[in-house]
Amino acid sequence: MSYVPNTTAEQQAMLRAVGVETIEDLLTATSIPEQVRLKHPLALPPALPEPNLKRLMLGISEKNADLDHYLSFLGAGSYDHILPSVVPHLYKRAEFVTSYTPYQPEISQGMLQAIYEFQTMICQITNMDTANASLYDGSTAVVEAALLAIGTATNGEVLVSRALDPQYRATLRTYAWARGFTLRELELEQGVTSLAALESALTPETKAVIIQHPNFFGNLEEVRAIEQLVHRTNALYVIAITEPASLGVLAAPGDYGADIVAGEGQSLGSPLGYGGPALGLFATKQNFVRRMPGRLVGKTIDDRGQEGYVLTLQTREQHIKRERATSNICTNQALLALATTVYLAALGKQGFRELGEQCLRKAHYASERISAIPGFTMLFNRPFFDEFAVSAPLPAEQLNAELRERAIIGGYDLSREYPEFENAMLFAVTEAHTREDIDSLVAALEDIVGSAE
Amino acid sequence: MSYVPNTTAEQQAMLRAVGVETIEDLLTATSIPEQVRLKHPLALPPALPEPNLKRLMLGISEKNADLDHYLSFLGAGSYDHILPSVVPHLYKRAEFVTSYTPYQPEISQGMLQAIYEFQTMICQITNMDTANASLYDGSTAVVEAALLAIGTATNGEVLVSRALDPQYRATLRTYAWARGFTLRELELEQGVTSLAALESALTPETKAVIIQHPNFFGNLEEVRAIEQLVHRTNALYVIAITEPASLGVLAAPGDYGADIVAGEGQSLGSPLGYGGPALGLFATKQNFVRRMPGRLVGKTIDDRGQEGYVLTLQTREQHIKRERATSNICTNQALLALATTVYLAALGKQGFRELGEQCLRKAHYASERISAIPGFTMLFNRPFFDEFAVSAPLPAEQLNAELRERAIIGGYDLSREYPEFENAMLFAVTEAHTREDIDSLVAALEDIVGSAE
Amino acid sequence: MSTEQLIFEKGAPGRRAATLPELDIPLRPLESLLPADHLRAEPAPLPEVSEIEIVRHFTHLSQRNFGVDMGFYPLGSCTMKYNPKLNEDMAALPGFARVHPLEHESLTQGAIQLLFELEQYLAEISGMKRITLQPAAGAHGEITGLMLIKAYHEHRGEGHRNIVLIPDGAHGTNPASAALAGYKTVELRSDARGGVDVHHLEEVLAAHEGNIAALMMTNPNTLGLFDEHIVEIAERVHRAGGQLYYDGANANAIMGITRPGDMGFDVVHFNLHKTCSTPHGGGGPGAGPVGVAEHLVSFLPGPLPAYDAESDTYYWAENDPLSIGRVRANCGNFLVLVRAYTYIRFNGPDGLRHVSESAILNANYVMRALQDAYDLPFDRACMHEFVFSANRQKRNDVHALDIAKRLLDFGVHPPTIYFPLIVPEALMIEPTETETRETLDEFIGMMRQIARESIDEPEKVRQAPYTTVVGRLDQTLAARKPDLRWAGSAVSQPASPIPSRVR
Amino acid sequence: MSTEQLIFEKGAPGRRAATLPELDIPLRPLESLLPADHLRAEPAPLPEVSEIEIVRHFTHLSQRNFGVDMGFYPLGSCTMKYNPKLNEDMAALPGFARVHPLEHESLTQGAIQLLFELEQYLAEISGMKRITLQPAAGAHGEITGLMLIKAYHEHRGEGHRNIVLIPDGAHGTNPASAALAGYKTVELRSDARGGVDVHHLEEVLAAHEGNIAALMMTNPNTLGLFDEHIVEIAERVHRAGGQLYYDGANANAIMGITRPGDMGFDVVHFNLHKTCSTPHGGGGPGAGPVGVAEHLVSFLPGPLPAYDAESDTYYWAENDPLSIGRVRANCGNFLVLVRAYTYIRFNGPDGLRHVSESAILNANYVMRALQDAYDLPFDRACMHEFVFSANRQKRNDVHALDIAKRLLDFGVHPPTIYFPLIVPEALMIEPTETETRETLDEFIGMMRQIARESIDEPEKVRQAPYTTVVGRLDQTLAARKPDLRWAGSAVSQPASPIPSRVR
Ligand SMILES: Cc1ncc(COP(=O)(O)O)c(C=O)c1O
Ligand SMILES: Cc1ncc(COP(=O)(O)O)c(C=O)c1O
Repeated sequence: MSYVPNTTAEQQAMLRAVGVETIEDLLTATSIPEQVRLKHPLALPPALPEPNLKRLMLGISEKNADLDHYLSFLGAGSYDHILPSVVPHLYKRAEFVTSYTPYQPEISQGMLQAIYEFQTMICQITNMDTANASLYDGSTAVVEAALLAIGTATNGEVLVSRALDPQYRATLRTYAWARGFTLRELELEQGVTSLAALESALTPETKAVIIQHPNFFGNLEEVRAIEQLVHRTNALYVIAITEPASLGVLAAPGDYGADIVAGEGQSLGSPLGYGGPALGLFATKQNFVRRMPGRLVGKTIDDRGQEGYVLTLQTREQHIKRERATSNICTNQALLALATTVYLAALGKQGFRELGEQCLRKAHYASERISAIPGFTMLFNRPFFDEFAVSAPLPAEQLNAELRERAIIGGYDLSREYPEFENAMLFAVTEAHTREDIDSLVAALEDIVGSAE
Repeated sequence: MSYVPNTTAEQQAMLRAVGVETIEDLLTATSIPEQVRLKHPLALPPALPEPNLKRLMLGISEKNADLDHYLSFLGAGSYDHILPSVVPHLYKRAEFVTSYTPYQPEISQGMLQAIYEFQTMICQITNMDTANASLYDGSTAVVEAALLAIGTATNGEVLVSRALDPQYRATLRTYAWARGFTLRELELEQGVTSLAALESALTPETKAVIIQHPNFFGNLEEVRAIEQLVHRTNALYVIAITEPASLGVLAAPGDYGADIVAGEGQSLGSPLGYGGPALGLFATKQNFVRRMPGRLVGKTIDDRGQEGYVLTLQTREQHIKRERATSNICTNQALLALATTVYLAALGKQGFRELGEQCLRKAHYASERISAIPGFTMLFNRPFFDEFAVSAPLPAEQLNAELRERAIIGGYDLSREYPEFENAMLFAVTEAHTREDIDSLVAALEDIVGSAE
Repeated sequence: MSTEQLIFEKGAPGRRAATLPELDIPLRPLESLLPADHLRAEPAPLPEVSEIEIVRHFTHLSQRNFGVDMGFYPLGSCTMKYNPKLNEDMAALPGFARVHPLEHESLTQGAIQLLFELEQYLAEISGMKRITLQPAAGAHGEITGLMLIKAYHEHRGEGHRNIVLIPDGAHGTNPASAALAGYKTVELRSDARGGVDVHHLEEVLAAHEGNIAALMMTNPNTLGLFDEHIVEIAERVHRAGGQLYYDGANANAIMGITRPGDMGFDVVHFNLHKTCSTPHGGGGPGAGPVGVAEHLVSFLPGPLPAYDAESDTYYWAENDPLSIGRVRANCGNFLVLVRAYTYIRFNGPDGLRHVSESAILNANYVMRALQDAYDLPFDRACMHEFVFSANRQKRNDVHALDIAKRLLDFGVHPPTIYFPLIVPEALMIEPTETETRETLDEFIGMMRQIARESIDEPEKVRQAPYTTVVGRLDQTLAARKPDLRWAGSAVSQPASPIPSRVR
Repeated sequence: MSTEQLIFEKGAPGRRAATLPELDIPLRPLESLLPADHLRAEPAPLPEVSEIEIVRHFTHLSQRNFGVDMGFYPLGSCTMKYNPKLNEDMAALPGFARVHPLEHESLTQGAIQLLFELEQYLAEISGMKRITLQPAAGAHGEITGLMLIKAYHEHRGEGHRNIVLIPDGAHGTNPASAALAGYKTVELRSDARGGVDVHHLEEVLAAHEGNIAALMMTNPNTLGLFDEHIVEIAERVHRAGGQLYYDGANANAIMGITRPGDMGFDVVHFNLHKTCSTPHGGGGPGAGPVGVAEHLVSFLPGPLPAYDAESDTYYWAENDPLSIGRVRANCGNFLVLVRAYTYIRFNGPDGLRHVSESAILNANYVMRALQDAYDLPFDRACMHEFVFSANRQKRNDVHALDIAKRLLDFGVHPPTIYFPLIVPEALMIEPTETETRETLDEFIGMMRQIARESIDEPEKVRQAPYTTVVGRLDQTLAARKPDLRWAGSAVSQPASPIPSRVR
């Protein structure tokens, strides 16, 4: 019941080689002060051998509703997409999984090249110039964007749309307080950032404007009009993306003048995993490369004249620059970046476009079907991608409870974070939903509302 | 929706390179007679993309009762043991899985060495001198043993205990008829092969005596007494093993004079898989090496003086000897042999012993608990390993139906193949069962019998 | 990386990896449970290694092995195509992998349904009436098929038919299976076009009149050529009272294009591990289902899966009284069959046809691109594979074996060599449909380079390979002094006095 | 194998691997769904490759990567121990991997239970009161912890405290995190025994009286040494009004032996990807939970998992009004936490202690065996790792870097080099507990050989490695002309006029 290979006899011999008799002697030799030595065993459950533990874990896992057995229309920042079998088979190869950050490039070319490919793909889908090797998640990627914009300024202001994911805003607030910058929220109009609010909020102190697109309600923002306003000032235009599948069909941030793209990559090849590990995406225009947070892989030449890959521009990073680093990040989400690389290769140029189109079409089909149910209307009248808000005839909580009885996980209850939207639900529909799936949601809603009358 | 990579455009170019315009032209060039060309598409269900197919397959699979969710006491030739996680992680590595028979040893040293290790381990657990690289399954391994014994004889007789797995006997009958040798069954006495029956059946024509140990009823045969009788003649003593976990604690066939061990290796590291793929084990004394069926891996030296492994003694095999080969086998069960190698390494010397002991102990605990239920008695009064036959107060079919309602898969209904044993069930209990498992079986049986009164 | 110790040479006394649950029942001495003479005296001298040692050992071994996932594998007759990962995932589902074969039918509706449907699909692909899914591999299918033929003849009172005809190009399992079924084999010559020599067939049929049990054929044959006279051949064999057996190892060439049933075959075996892309696993497991025409259905081994429409349930039908019985325990290599089912459903009818057509195209493409560099003994459009001869290279004392070994240095798996036996210095090349044009072009380049080297630097080819972890291995030594198991110090002596390892 | 093309350089127009289901709803023009200016003009120029090409590409890349499963990885500070396969299987269970973070509590009882229990386990191991599981890695834990300290001071009206003390041996993330939290850092000198120089500490405390926010410490520190004065240090910092932050990256040395909570620390972060053996995945994901003493609990980011005994249900408790809020979306790197939970349950209390003790033993064993060959700047019994200096080798112009590169030829991963910064030519060696004695002995042999080579054939060491797929790479070139993405022909020009690739 241990992953320690050496037997007691071997450890005894090793202790003798070290010059002590017992482990206790060795611990004494390390000078841990007696008064802080733990005097009793840790109060933890006793060890479980592998088979017993597997049973236990299977039991715990089956207390959760998994999407193989529940039909779900939850999105709101995490999205269920079709995961081709080939993806986990490749990224889970032990050579990748059990390696550390590629500090020794000669024996890490595999991971390094994969990340170089990842950086390229993120540039390709966002049309930005450079992307880093990943950050923790979407929310912290947005924080890093704000920090990049703030730079060394001792004060500064960041404007953020209220249609940015509430969890991201909460995270931003925490960091803004700690790092010391002002965060102001931009009001909404008909489910998107109010241009008027933006215009009046912009000041010379504004370092960044953060807009989620598609936004938390699934609506498309007026990204080009916003760009015009933002770039009248020196503020950086930060586009936050929580559903990068949208880039299959939507104009890319690079096309409409974004300075930074910060987002969540879970959608592209990683499991939902109850929200983590996630994958922070970060891409910028060329001129911000040396202010980038996080790792960067670059191509170079070896002493035999061959091409190869290395971690580069490390002088931005904490292990060199310490308190003057561009960010404190060290461990990132490399394996998920690899998963995304394999996933995007598997979908490819055509498949990624189709992904976007199918999400778009299916969500629109669902929105039409749902809003045709008596009592249901679209909350906004806005272009959207694969998520849309609906005004329901009953509280979302009640509807969702009834749906659960039918093994359906309904939409996100918007009133949780936006009290102004009572009885409002946010439905996400992706290529993973079949028509039958959508129709059975519709039927269930009809049924629930019908019997509630 | 295809694993064919080349696009239509590429195929067009390739057709031109070949000198034809269309695939049709190429097919015509191959001279397939027009009259046998298929004139309509195959009547098969239309193609399903991966995600749809996954849903379909998950649905089909969940119509089966899997042992993660059902408590099972079925054995009768296939056994559920604890499978350490490490085992599939290693044997499923693509370098093994996607390789062919190691005909090119220079790039197949991994598989070849693993099989050499497998052969060694099979010798270690059976105490035989040589083992081959695997056969199809236990039943055909027993057939091969009979065929080895028969050799080139135009007639010959093989004696087989009636306590050999009924499916194995059925298989033997088929082959005996086809190859042309006589198969006679030995009657039982108190659940083991009758020594008297054996003694009187042995003749100078007897080429082999096949005894399963532990036998189909789980009982231990009088293997040493039988050996005495068999080796008074020239017959080969063949021990059939369906539950090799028994070798952890039982005397090995090599210890009691077996000439051939033929058995089923599923128990050692392979999933139940509804019965297949299985793993035929075959081990003999040294003097039968050149008459062995199947592949053999040997150690040798390369032209640089390094040790290496090759397929050897291939002159026994069909691709060289054709109609004079020792067997017709070509593809075998290599990947399962690898799984067994990893499994036996993972258990190791101590673990394999413990495996045997735990099966033995838990089965005895279960037998005592069950035979203490009013109406239940042990069918035989014999030493057994991890399986035992019980005489029940109700027909096994009825009991099993009631158990199924409780998500328990009961014992094997012996009356199916042994009409003389009415209301008799064969229970298998292994290290994978906890005391709680066994106790809940007992409680269920008590409950069923109680409420039937 | 250049050698890897045996697992037995690793570890230390007392080390272990997997742990069992602690015994949760009262502990009693073993001797109270079993008589002493049944107990093992010494534990088997298995390795004593920790989990990390096992992981590294088998990871290292995997690094010393080449599979389709690593590169081109044009091993003729073996159909080493890409093995979809999807299939692996489906076979690993607990509802397939964790099911006991003797579970009640009511608990295995999914498994029986899958087998029932798979049987139908294979019947349709082959044009046969029914299929048994029991056989574990091609050769197992062959013996099964021959037994069906035997049972048929016996049933008709023609049990004396004892001759099986086999073309000289046939795979070794064909004659071996025939012998195992108690038949005599007679070899048929090939004609100049690579097919069965029909004149020779007539002579043989006449010479063994009344005793012909069957003709076993592969079509396309092992030259990769479709036998143009198949209809005529079938007709003649049938007229002589014989049955036609189809070795379906080459079925990757014919799906949706032509069917053995339509060609006149009575029995067909599949190699699902070839045609349906289930991985070969370093030598197995495979699956070799056997299909038969109507008149042979009663003889099939059983049970066969069945469906009752009324109750909408699947079940195992009882054997026909004429059934030959079983050819193995349980229903077959089920998890391989799951993969094959997945593969067929994924491709659908058009997809399967596309597979075969593409396999044919790829083979012809490579053949035509190289035919000026290597001898092509039968210059015809091939099906999914073709056979070169290294006769030309042999003049420089470069043999098929040398070419194969040299290919190793280019990072591909060599073709099958010295088979079929009728082509001297045979190089049997099967690119399969899952290879890209670029890969084929690269291979063509390698083969051209080796052809050039065979002229310019034949010694270089003869000494190959250079880049592999071991060089050419001494096969003669291996066979002369068989060393088939490790017998190092940790092994206790076997009970028998015969030395366990001759060295 | 010596180069692998980029995935973008493979494939051909129109090729693809994964296929989506066919659209099963009425097809309408995109333009009818979205305004044209929202639509993408050109599809992203992603690769166009088939499944087999993807498989071979990433399989080849994996073959160009070294992981723990392949060999010894004594990378100091990183705790590259064996990653149990069990943990991977548990994290892949659909009931963990296929669960949406916003599912209703009634549908995620298992997940909340697991997190609730994991929190308790980590609290027990560290001796802290409560734990947040949100942080995604160690550095994320650091900033979280520092924010907690900041909130605490502010809450007490001492928001002016702006100094964080950091020993000179500290990991770079410590000062970086402090800066990010808006603090000024002051470096503490180490003393001759490798611990914090208590006199210097006193000076600094005095100099910044009233402004000390915290001291961040790693203990055992980055020299692998336990700070003997920890109790005194804690006492002094507390007296100065500062909080004690424990960087738990080295917690692999202390489980069951000593606890930061007992040493006087107020905040602790874990690196579960080190201590709890979740794999590093080539650089992540990790998990960096943060534990706090009672007085800091209210400030924790939330929500925190909770349990209601009456209804036997788990739920997410609402945040305390004093909470700093969130430090990321959702509950943390859940699937990493599942692995850590599995690891802790597998080991139990005795097992965890055995882990730490064995890690300490292995480190001392290697240190003592090599201390005659390499300089040992602090000659004390170490904890789970230790630091040599290659000062002696440097005299022959052989640097720590050269030694690292030479080790590559022996098939092991080199130690961490040039860290901690206070040891010149540092070689930081952390064997971990999961290595066998044989592996340690082999490593000792390699290090001795390199020490000899450094004298006898220094050039050989300087030119290493010889056996890797690439040689030493030009870092200067990489940084001077950053080439951070492929911009080959298939890439459409970025909209911005700035060239996307400087070459
Ligand atoms: C033409 C032919 N027939 C029969 C077989 C035998 O098939 P298996 O190896 O599955 O027994 C093979 C396989 O190599 C073959 O190529
Ligand atoms: C001592 C120390 N502190 C902090 C960290 C940062 O942890 P992470 O990489 O998880 O952010 C590390 C990891 O390298 C470390 O070794």
